[in-house]
Amino acid sequence: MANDTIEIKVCLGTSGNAAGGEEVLRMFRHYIFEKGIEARIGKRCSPSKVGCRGFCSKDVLVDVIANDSRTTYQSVTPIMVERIVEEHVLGGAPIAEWTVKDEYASFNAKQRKVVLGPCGEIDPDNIDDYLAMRGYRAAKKAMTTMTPDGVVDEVIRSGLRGRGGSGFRTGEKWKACRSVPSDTKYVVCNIGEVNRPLAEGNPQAIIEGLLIGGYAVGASKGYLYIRERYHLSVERLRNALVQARERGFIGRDLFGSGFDFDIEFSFGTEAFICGEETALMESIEGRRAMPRVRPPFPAYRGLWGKPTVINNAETFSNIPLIIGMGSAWFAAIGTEHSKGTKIFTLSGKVRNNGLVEIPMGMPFRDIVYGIGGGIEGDKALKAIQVGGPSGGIIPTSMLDLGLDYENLARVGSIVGSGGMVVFDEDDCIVSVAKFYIEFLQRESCGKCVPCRIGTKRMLELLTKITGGTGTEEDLKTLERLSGVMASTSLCGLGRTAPNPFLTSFNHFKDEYLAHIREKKCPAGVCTALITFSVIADKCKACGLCRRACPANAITGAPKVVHAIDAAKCVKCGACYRACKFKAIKKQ
Amino acid sequence: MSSNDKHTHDGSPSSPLSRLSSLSPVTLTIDGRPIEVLPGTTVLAAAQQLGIHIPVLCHHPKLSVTGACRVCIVEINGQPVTSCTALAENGMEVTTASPYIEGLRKDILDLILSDHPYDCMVCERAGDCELQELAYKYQIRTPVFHGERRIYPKRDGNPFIERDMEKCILCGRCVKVCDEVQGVGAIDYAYKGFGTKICPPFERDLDCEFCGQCVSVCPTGALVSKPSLCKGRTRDVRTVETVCPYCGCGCNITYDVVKNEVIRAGSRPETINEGWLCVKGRFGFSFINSPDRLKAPLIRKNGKLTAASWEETFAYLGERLRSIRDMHGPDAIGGFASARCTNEENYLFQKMMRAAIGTNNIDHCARY
Amino acid sequence: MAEIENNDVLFVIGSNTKENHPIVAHRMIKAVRRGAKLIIVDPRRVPLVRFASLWLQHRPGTDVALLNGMMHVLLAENLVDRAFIEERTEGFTNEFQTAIRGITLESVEKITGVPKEKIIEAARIYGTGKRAGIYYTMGITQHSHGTDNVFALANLALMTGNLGKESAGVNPLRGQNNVQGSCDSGCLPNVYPGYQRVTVPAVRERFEELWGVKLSAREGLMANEMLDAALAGKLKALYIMGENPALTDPDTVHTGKALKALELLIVQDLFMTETAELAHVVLPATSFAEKVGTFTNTERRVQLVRRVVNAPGQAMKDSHIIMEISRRLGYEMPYHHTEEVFQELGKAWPAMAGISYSRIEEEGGLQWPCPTPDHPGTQFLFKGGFPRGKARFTNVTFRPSVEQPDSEFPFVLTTGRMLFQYHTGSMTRRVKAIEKVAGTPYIEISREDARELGVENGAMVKVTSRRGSITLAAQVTTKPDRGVVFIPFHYREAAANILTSSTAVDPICRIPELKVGTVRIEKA
Amino acid sequence: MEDKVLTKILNEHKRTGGNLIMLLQRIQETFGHIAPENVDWFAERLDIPASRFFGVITFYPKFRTKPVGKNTLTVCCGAACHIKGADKILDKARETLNLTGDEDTTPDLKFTLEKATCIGACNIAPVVIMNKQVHSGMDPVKVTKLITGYEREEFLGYI
Repeated sequence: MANDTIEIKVCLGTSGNAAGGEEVLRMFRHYIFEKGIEARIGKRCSPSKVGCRGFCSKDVLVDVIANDSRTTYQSVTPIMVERIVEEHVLGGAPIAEWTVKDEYASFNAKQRKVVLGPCGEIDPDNIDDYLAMRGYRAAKKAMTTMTPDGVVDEVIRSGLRGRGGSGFRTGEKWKACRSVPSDTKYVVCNIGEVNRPLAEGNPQAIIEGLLIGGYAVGASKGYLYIRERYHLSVERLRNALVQARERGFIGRDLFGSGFDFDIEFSFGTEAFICGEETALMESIEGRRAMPRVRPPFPAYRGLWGKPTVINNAETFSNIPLIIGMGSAWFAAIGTEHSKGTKIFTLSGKVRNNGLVEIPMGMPFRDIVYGIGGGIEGDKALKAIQVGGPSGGIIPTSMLDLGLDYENLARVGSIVGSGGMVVFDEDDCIVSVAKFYIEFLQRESCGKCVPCRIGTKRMLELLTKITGGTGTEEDLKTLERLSGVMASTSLCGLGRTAPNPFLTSFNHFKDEYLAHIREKKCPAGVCTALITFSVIADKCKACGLCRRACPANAITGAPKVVHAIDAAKCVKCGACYRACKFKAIKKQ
Repeated sequence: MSSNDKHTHDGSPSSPLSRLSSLSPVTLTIDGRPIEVLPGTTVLAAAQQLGIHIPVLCHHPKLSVTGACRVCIVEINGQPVTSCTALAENGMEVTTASPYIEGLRKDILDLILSDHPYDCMVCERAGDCELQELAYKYQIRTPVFHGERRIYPKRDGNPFIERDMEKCILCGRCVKVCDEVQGVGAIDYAYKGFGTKICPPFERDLDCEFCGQCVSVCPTGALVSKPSLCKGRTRDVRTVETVCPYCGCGCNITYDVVKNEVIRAGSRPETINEGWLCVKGRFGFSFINSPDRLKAPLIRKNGKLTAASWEETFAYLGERLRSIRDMHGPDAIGGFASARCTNEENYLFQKMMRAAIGTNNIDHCARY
Repeated sequence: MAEIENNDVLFVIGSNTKENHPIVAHRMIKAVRRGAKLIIVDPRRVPLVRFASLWLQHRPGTDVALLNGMMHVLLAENLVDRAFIEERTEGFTNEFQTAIRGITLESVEKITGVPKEKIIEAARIYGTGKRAGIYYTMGITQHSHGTDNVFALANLALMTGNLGKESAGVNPLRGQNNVQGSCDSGCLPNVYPGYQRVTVPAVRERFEELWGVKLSAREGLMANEMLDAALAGKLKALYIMGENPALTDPDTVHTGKALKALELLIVQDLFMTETAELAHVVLPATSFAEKVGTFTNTERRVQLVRRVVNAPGQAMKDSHIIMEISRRLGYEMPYHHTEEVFQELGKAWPAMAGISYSRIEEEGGLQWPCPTPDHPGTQFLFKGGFPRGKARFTNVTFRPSVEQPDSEFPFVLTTGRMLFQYHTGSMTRRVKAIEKVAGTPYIEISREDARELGVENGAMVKVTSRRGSITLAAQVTTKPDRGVVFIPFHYREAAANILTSSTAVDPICRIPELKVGTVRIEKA
Repeated sequence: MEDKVLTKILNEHKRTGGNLIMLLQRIQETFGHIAPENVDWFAERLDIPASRFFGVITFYPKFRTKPVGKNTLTVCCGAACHIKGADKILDKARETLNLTGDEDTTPDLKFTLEKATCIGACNIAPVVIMNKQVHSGMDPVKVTKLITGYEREEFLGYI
């Protein structure tokens, strides 16, 4: 970047936004303008917004690039802006105490930011930023130098697999769709919740990917399917579409190739099942998102009965890279059967929650302890849940497993669209499984029997177990139920719905049995199975717990050791949290 | 607006896959028996051609495919697949009733029954219920799975159709028949997940054409005809086939008769009306047993219609008609035949007018 | 009926098929789902409109103008089937063509109220259809120019070669279960069974031989003529079997007077109908469920009616009653069972000769003509040719309906049926469930008119014509256009036919103009 | 008056060739909720059975048939938020808003509380959305402050 400009990049993804990034950016503009900074230092200053940089727990992140050196500030608030402008921009001296710490480096070190790369660098609302980094070159290359079949072959050679649920080979899907003769075809980009950072950070890449996809399969209409509730994503995509249209990247006779392409929004409304592609099509057609029977597959008979390719935004974002840099470049990343990178939202009990992109095959240990910076509060890692609600639970013993499609399938999980939640010793695995089943039960569309009734029965049984009335027979019933659901459900949701139970039961059988045989919740989560009591020799009779108790279950007086009346206790844990002397025992 | 919004899927189960493949027949093996079928044939249909029975609940031969109940599951090349949705392909190896498959089927039925009232003893459809039949066949006495059941108040005020949604297994046949065949769409799926329910908009009372097609396709006791309630069990019923007395469509009707009373109307699927009826045909039969029926001849005496014997009536009529004919000529007498009487009666009527009375003054209300 | 499914164009005019022939409508819907184009011509937004590609909402009684307008487009855009016209029709003369070409679409638009673009589109759809079928009912026939309407439809079909092949043609849908059969059986004043004219000596001789008696050579009177004759004192006795003219015939006041003028009125029915109440002798008959016989449906399919239950009380089979009366008149008709009568019909009319009860049992219904026991029946008529050799174009010009709205009677009234009730309701109104949902008479009024009249949905209104007035509930809907109202004729308590005219009739077939009258509406 | 607004929506719907979901979104945007009378109005004019509208409305939790509050507070209950205490935030919000039983809207129509399955902001869990603004790293105390701030129509932050 030119040396005569000072760039200030404010992280303004959903996370930066939530942390007050808009205000931070406004303050930068305000000070730079008010104090006539540009004139005083003789350089241009360009404060701009950029997409998510991933390190969301320390938002708002602000990069100041001056004299070829980049300084990243963390947790910036509007009141800090004036000093940054004064001391750093004007004075040339970065404020060390506010800059990111080592953890930021280690957070980034193991990542391979291929798709996310531009997200923290370019202004998502400015197509010129995208063009400056070779944007739309891939589309041009495809349309002017490659045949549609050539594009399909290139994608097949790259080994790219769908970044959504089942990990189907993208190129093969395209090939099938391409092979069906039809006057009308569609390409659909599903922008799910985990794709939001892409839509917010680099919307043009999604559009370019969709464009290339349309060219490859012979579709002249593309849909951006997005929940209307993702306001920021919608806004940025809308803006991106307008700009792309203005520059002639969408419309008629693109790049002089004779290929016409138009993109439209289709606004869905929240429903987890819309991640299933046939349900998604129902939603685009304006109906209840109940999955259709397959076959026919969408590639043969999709939207309005026409051949349709559906991929998610991450998949499409990979396309310009594959076409632009070549399939060989892409295939060099990852493992033998799982190529490229995968984006995850790392959340839960790790220190660094955030958005991460890793090369396929990276061991979980590197993700949790390297990128994630270990477990919060130095507690012990218990398990990692990957692949969204219907994914599986991976125990500590499998920390060295490489994350790719095959390995996850082997342990009963899926890559899914990219959720990764880390649990520590304080989390009860039965409750976690119950949580996911409850979620899936709520999101089941209700069409087929195994999923509609099966998830309900599973939830009831798990509730029984966490409530302390479960039996070993119930575990057998759960297993039997899981078998029926996995093999007979209509769509992926129902087929994978038993995963949270099956994988957790596989790896944490003892914990289940403790709930059943000993009526104990080892993690101290299941309220029906825990008791609170005062450890007499630790109690300082301060009265904090007594005042915190909503049920008046605690007796005691100043200087009199307190006691909890088990009959009155509602097990809310208020006393446990209130006690400063660790004198309340939970077991 | 896409036309799809107005009326849903075209209802044809054929897929472009089948249209793409050449029209040469497909050969597959079902339970070890080879069979050749046309491309686009489902595995279920192929099995039926071989006379192999696969249980179904949501499938209906005249409606589009749903694939919701999953009981028609079979093993295709080792994988469990619903046979109503799978299209026959060359070289397929299908097993319809391995212990594995039968086990899955039983568990699915078990799940359905875990959310179904156990009141078969008072259910109108007992003995004529597809779910009961399968529960019996698979010997499900006490379900393995059990838990909360959906409980709904019954409060539909319409006079034709009783809707007991607790017995509904959400097969969707009623929704499809209402939309695809009848073109009404009075009911649809509402809510989702375990709470999914088929109901009229905003759970109002059913307000539709009341053709009762939904009742005729319902596999359980969820939809039954109100006028027929408690009028008699299937076992006591005698069925008679005849033709509907209403409009000119000439629908075939099968009446269920108990003693001397028609209690229910239905129709066979292979008739010109394909088994479908309208509200008049399906529910409009009770006039036959109406207490208002004329039961004796009446002659006006002193300005009042008074009951008379047939002998007296015929004698009177013979005398009166003869005297009018003799006095004013045959053309002073006229006759209206009826578009609601049989061909034979009309033939006799005109023959009487022409041959016995001697006039061509005969007409009927074809013009109204 | 099954062939409806294979139409690629369905031209439905003057037929509320979905309500009056629900089962036919199923097939139409199926055809639409398979991609057929459905054109509906109706002054009301009938339920089938939901499935239509095009709906022409014309003013009641302007069918001829509309159809001629369509033909004008067909000629102008050369969408006519020259080969068919050449080979199988006559009368496609210069004169005929000039008349059609002389019409302007602007004038058609003015008469019918249908934008000309829609007329052009309808003509194009119909003209380019490969298997275009026309379906109509009383909406076409019950006019003072009903015959003209039918001629115009025939012209339309002939011009495009849509006659005498599968899934095409001009198809009237019969309103009552056995209208077809009662016509076939000879219940018409001018023909014997099988449409054989009473005035043709050779025909008459054949029937005299068959029946063993001398027959009258004079054509008889049509139903409405009989009523006029009764009023004039010329007709003294009337024997009515299973009909209720007191409610169905136009201008019921007039009908009532005529029936009361009779010396002898014999009514044979299931119930004490409005007509039976006026009778001198009432004969309790049996319903279709209590006897054996045949019905012939709208597609000429002869089907078996079977005995389901026993008749109540002393109710007697209609055939017995007729045979008994005939005997008392000195003419014996000794039949032992019903099929003997049917066999005699076959002897009288060769088209039925090949049908027997046992064949119907085995094969299901059979469509006549079916002349021999091995004949499969005939799915559609005029395949090889038309009975008169070549089909004839008949030049028809638009004639307005007799009554036109004016300041005194500003609304056009059109009458008809609705789904739940049947005819005069003597059957359906005795079904409790049906009464519950459709037990009250109503008049359909457009929103705009209702607003102007200050009438709310459900409010009572008084409807008055030149003949009389009735009071009934207003149903404010989007069905009829402004200025048009609709009343179903099923209800005795607000009999639509009190309002209708008995003098406005078609000059040829004497059908009354029940589809267009004028009324005024006031709040009741 | 309302007829005019509805007609405008209808015309726009016909012009843009949108689907039922988009139409319902538009109705909800305009009126805050989807009233049965409005469904009947559109069903009649579009010749789409009202049952289909109802089916769609009840499938997607976003659609409401009863009036909603001026402010909508959405608590994300996805997995990441869940393990970081979304339940407690939800309970606290219900308590602060005085909502009992199945109610989700305050009687004064100021607030509507809803649950979201997962809004995809797992990396900043737990989150809530007030109207369109996402708030990250929530806890029961912050949610009370957020609600009170909006109640007084002068939310300044979690001071």
